[in-house]
Amino acid sequence: MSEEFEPNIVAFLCNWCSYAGADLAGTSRLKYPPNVKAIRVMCSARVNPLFIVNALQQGADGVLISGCWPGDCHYIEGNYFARRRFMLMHKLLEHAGVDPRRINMSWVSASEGAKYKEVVEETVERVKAAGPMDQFRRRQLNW
Amino acid sequence: MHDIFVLAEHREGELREVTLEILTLAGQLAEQSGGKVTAVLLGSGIDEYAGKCASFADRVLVVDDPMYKDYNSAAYQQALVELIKAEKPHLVLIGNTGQGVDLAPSLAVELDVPYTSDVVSVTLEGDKPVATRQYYGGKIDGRIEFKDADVYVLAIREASTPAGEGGKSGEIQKIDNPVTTEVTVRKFLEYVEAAIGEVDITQSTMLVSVGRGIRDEKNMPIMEELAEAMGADLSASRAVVDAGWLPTDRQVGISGKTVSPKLYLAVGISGAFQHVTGIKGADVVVAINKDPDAPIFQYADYGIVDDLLKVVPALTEKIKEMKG
Amino acid sequence: MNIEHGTFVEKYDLLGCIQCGRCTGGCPVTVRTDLNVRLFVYETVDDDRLEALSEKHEIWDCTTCNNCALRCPKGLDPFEVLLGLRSMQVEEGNIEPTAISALESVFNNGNPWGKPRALRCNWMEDIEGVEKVRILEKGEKADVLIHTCCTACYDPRIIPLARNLVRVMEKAGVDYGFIGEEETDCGSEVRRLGEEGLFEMLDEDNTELFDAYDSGRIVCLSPHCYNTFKNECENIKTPVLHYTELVAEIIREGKLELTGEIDSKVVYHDPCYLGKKNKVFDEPRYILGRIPGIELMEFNQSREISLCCEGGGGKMWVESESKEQRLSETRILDAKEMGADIVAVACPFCLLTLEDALKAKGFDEEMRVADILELLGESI
Amino acid sequence: MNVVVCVKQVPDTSDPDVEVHIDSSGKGVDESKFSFVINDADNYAVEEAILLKEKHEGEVTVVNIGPEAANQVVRMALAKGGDQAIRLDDERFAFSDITATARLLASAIGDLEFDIVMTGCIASDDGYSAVGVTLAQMLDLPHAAMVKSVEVIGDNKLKVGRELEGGLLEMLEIETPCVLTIQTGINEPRYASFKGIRAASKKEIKVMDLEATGLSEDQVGEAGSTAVMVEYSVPVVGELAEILEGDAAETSVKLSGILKEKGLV
Amino acid sequence: MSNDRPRIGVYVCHCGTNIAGVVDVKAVAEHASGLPGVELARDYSYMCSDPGQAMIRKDIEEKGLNRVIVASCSPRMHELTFRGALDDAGLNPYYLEMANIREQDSWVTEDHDLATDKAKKLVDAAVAKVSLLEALEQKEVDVTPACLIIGAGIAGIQAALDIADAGFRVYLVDKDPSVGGHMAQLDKTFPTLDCSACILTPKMVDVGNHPNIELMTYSQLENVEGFVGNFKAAIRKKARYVDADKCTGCNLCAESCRLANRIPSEFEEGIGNRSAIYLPFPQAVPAIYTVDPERCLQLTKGKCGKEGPACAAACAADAVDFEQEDEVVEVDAGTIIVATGYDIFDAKRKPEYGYGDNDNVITGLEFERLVSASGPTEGHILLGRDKKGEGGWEPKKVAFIHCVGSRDESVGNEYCSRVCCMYLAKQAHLIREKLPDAEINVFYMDVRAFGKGFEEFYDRVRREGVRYIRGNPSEIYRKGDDDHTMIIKVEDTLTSTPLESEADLVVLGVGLEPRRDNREIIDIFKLSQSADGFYLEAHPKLRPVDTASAGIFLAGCCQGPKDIPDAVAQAKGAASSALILLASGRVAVEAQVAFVSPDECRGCGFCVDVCPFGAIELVEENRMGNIVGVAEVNEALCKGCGSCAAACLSGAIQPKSFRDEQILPQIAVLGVKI
Repeated sequence: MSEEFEPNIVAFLCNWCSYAGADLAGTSRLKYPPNVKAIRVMCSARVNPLFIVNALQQGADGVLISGCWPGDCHYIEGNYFARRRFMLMHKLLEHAGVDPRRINMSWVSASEGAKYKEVVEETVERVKAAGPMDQFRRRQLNW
Repeated sequence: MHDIFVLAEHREGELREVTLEILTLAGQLAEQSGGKVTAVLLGSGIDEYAGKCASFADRVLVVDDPMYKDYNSAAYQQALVELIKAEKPHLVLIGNTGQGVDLAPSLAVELDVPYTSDVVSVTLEGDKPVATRQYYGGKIDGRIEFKDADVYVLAIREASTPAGEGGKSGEIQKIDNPVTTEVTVRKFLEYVEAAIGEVDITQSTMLVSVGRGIRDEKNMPIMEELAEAMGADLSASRAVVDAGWLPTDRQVGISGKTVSPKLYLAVGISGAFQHVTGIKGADVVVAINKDPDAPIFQYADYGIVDDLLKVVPALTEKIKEMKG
Repeated sequence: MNIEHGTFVEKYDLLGCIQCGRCTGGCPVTVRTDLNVRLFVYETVDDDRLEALSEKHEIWDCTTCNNCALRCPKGLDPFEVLLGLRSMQVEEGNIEPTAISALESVFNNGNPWGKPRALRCNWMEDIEGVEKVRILEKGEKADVLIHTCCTACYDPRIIPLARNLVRVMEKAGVDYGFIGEEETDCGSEVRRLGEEGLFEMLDEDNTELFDAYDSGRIVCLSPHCYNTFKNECENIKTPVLHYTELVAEIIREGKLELTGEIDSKVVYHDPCYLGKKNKVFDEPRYILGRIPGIELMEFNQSREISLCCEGGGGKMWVESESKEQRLSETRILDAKEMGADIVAVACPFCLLTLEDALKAKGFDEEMRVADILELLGESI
Repeated sequence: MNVVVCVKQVPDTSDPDVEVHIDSSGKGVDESKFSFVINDADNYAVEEAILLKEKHEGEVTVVNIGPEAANQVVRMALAKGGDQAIRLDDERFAFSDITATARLLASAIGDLEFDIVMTGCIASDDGYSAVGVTLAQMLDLPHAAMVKSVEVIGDNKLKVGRELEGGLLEMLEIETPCVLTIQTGINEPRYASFKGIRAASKKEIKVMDLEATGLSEDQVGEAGSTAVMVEYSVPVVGELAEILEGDAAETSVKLSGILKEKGLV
Repeated sequence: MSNDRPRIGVYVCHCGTNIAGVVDVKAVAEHASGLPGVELARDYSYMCSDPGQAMIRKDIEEKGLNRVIVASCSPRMHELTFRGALDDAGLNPYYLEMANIREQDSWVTEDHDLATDKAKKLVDAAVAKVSLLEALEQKEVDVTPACLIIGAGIAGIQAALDIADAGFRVYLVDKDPSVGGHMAQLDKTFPTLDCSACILTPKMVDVGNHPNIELMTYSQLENVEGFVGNFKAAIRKKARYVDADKCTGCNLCAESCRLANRIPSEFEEGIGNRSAIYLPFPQAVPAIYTVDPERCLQLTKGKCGKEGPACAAACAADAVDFEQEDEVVEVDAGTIIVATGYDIFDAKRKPEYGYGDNDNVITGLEFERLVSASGPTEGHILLGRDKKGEGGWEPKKVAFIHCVGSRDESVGNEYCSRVCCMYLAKQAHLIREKLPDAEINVFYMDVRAFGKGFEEFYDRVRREGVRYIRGNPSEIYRKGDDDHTMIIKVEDTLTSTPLESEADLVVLGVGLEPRRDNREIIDIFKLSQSADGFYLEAHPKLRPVDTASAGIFLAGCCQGPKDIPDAVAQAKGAASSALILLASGRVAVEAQVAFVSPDECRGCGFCVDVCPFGAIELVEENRMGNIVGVAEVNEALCKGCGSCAAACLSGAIQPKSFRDEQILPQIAVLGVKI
């Protein structure tokens, strides 16, 4: 078997929807690739844009942010903030030469185990297509 | 006058063997009584038959008319009534065949003379014939005596007297058709052969029946050959049908068909109760089995204790030989 | 049609069916034929369809092995529906010629085998060690009145069973007796062929006949007769036993000693009418276990899940159209695989079907099928 | 299409194990151990009559000569679909031959309205295969014997097939009214259920004695017969199979010889 | 934050074979034991079991652990369990971190090696975070001793009675003029055949009279603020145009209405009519008439006849008041129960059944009114009545269709509605009772008779001659010119026979759907919905009446289809949950709240703008003489979402347990390539 590129992806999942959705995928025994590893945050709005940069810089090949569907946010409108920040960051990183396929965002509710599996699979495919991330390797961004 | 009339039977261009058998019987009786044997031949274009009959009879009365080309009881009966009234034979013998049973009884009624059927032997006691016939499926014989009459009509069982060699040279006497009016109540249409390939073993007159003693499907051809040589149909025990070597409709026995052939040749059949119950209507049962204790021998009339693989080919050979 | 409106539904409690399919699922002949008994229970609810349904050939595939009734969670007897349909066909006169002969023979001769009543007792002659088989006079007293079974009276393969039963009775000193030529068909197969009227006549005749004797118990040689007298002839008051029950009892009481050794591996095949229908499982095994030398084995499908041999339910006279292997052959193959020397049975029909299968499979050199009575005969 | 069908009750002696014993008179057999059934060919005749009725409407009349016990076969025919029945029963009818039997039947049938009279083509006890054709002549009707197929092709015309040796069918046209003697295998006789037979016992069976037939004493029974069975005898038959000895070549010669002798080859 | 050297204990759970069957738990534990700060690493079959928890306690006590990592199931499952274990051992419960190696690893990963690698990574991340966790303190607030219940169907009624009987105040709100909900419309209840009204109306009367219950019918919830223990709700009491205090419920107004009996009655499902001023049904509670503002001539056209509104004239009590206006009231409640019920499936969405076009195709709910003795036909099954409600004919062949709008993805409803099998069986029984000669066919896919006495009832109905035919009809249409007869095209799937079955009355077993107006409630309470659209409970097994929001509970069919006893049971469960809070009087508030490092705060106020709960305000602070704004968090309001942290330019505001410096090491660990 040839050595295929297996991307390393860091996911930020909101506690109320997407993390619960990911749990449901497990409870339903759905299978998806192990490339995505999740960090639990209370709300997608907690995801500081710099987290994304930091992940890429640490060697992650891609990032996934997932929160409640618009309107369903446990914190009323946190996901709207998250989306705005994400769009901004997405553009900024693309401008900086980062393949936009590395930065992914999706809405996954607590009842969407299957959706989470799909999101993971799609994200892995997209990041795979983008190839290994080595742009930020050398320089340590200082914060 | 102790003349004996024998109705010659023919069908589809062939004189039937039964005619010669009865002519032979008539010859024996005539010898005893000092009468003459007259073969009565009704037909159309039948010179050949007349010749054949002549070698068994003292006289052959031939009525050659298209009316008699194919058998029609009404026409035959009219003709025979006229001939018998004219010739006054003492005894009229007719084959107890598909034709004879359709003709003889009504003929006797019209003549108002005694009649009996399916006679297996006839003797003459004085002037009068005495007939022997079978009752209860052949379990009992019965003696038939007739009331006094000028003419007696008897239907004689096929194969009850083997046909002799002939050797007479009877006079062939062609006469005009005594029947002048056309028969309308009954019309011959055609002969229909039994469909080939669709064998209904319940109707078969000869059956070669195969049992598990055949051992292998590859031995089936020798059985087919035997059946063909004998002009018989193939039937089987349940084991052979279960093995798929013959179709289900060939199965004989309680859960298959009950058959009543003249000959049932059971080859390699042990004779389980369920099987033999299906053949109780058979006239003659012959069994070939290598096990002398096989129950089939309790039901068979004749038995051969031997390996069927040896006997069957030899028998086929013999029968082919016999049929020429 | 003689079935009045509504009675079919009520008679068979068709509305209780929940269409679970356990009946068809467990039906042994579904592997061989198109029979789907569940579907019949379902469709016979519709009165207008009864006639068409009764014309389906599958109704004759049922062996009445009782499996469906045993499995039914609602306590229905699905196969009885098929018998009801059969009886419609019988009323129409529309049944297999083979079955017609059997039924007419029962009517004329008191047995389905086309045999004269006069020959019913021929089997009794010249039994080893028995001077004369006791035939009871009407009103005579005997502990045990034995009902022979038509098949045991006439079928040469089964006759030894009856003869051995007499030997066992004599040996054990049982006060037994037979009815004689007047003995008549039990009606089991008659009923299963759908001839309800004839069955009723036989029921009355048999009840009257048994009443005419002063017997303690009626013992049947065949499980089919046994089941009929025990469960279906309601007016027979005398207790009815199968011979295995009686023999097990006399062995237990020490009245019968089994000395002859039968050095064989024996697997016992449960007859449906003895096992599944009447739960007599242990007695036959007990008897076999007491015969010296016998190593008793068990089929995987034994007792309540025993495989039917396809001998009952009128199947002796009505064949199923099927290319698939007979169940009896499946049974024999199983026995062969287990390394059994003898397949023991306790039913004439099982004996016939299994022995047929044994021969058809060509195993008759290395194995045999034997009724427990035959083994007893060898052992006493 | 009105059909008269003649049925006979016969002892069932088909089983090879059934023995027939001649009684002390020498002219009869001990019937006490027999079971009695409808004559096989008559059973097919009954079925054919009912099939015709079902197809072309009309009535089926069952005619029997026999004692009261023969009601069993008459009822069976009624159960299958017969409409009425006549039983000719008189001690004086005993020992009738073909002619006397046919005469009796003719006396009962002559006044009926019918299109076809059917009989079985042969009786399994006496094996005459003659009564039907004799009857036809007495009624002055056309006939066909050993009939294996019947088809109505016109108002008074049938197309029938007669079975000849070797399975050959002779097809012919015949005018009605007529007499047909029916061969076995023409159809599949239906079953007369026990309930059906019981129900049929409600249908009337008209019983005719000699006086009712209008015949004289010398026209029936032995007196009215011209070919009388005077004495039974036991044929000499081997109990078990005759085993042909020898090797395959010898046995096959022996067997083929026997077959030829019996006219079976 | 503790300055002690981290002494971390790592516990890898087997969860039977759930984890250990896929992940090499020993390897994970061994791997963890080599990580910095890890004092010990163990694996155990069931960490959540008593011995598992005891193991942690023992290690804390004996080995002096000050941080604990449990690598097991999701923290959503057992975080509280293990926090409890820490607490018991005297360690601050917030010194716990969990690594989710079950739901997000062993259950979703096929390859055992890769799953083990992932588990190690997740443990790495937990180790990276755990040392940086701070001790947190649980705070409590008072609970307002009142419960707000939205929806006054049987669930809301039952919950209200339970809570009120316990001595607490209940605000029972319903948007309809009467309490009772759908249950009031039903004729008999399955399988006991109790009269629905007979068992419901006493409870309706009870809620109407209960001193602790404030009934707010014809009212709508507009807004809810606050949090568990201290909710504030705004409720709009719609104008009835009838003075509730004066109305005697005499019905004279309705009789005199110019539109009397000309408006299809919602309660009668359109098979009976009402007036523009009406009482939905005779047993309505409260028995106060309501003017339909959309139909009333006075309200829509500005005038009613020459003489003015007939109703006002007819009312002896002078209760009709067209000047009345909506009124918004505010209520305080410590807990809330949502019991908003369901809508029935709109059968017009299955046009192949002809509902709406064909008068002889009706819904199950319409049938309830048709067969009800208190319904428009007084319980006679009469179809085709004229406008006056007279005449009509009785059906001879009735067909019932299961699963209309249920188990049907073509209409978006994958779920089973749970009640249709039995209500149709009951209706079939009622037909059999009232029309003994009718032919009754029930077309079904499965029969789900799972409840107490259900199977027995189903059995009984079948034995009454109701024919169950397995197969869901494809089409229903009129037969030729025949007035009544319809053809039902269906396959009998038990026989594989296509049928064209006839019926002159078809009853559609319409399913239950989430209320079509439930968006308002979702927006107000931020409720989640499950895939079927019903409100999502906190846990499908263990917290079936809770929502994700503390203090808000669910009862009845708003959470999913239920029959009456199940709805009542859940209502009692919700009431009991609410009562726990109300009775204790105190409630713990979120500990993982945001805090501000005042020195770093620049007072920009971004966090104030983004906080969804208004939990942050800028307070003025004198900093070396300069008055500056510094953000301050109201911990009672903060939910710990962390929006503020993401918005904060200086990183001054951070949610506890989810601080940047706690998350960044996790990122660092997970980001590193394996």
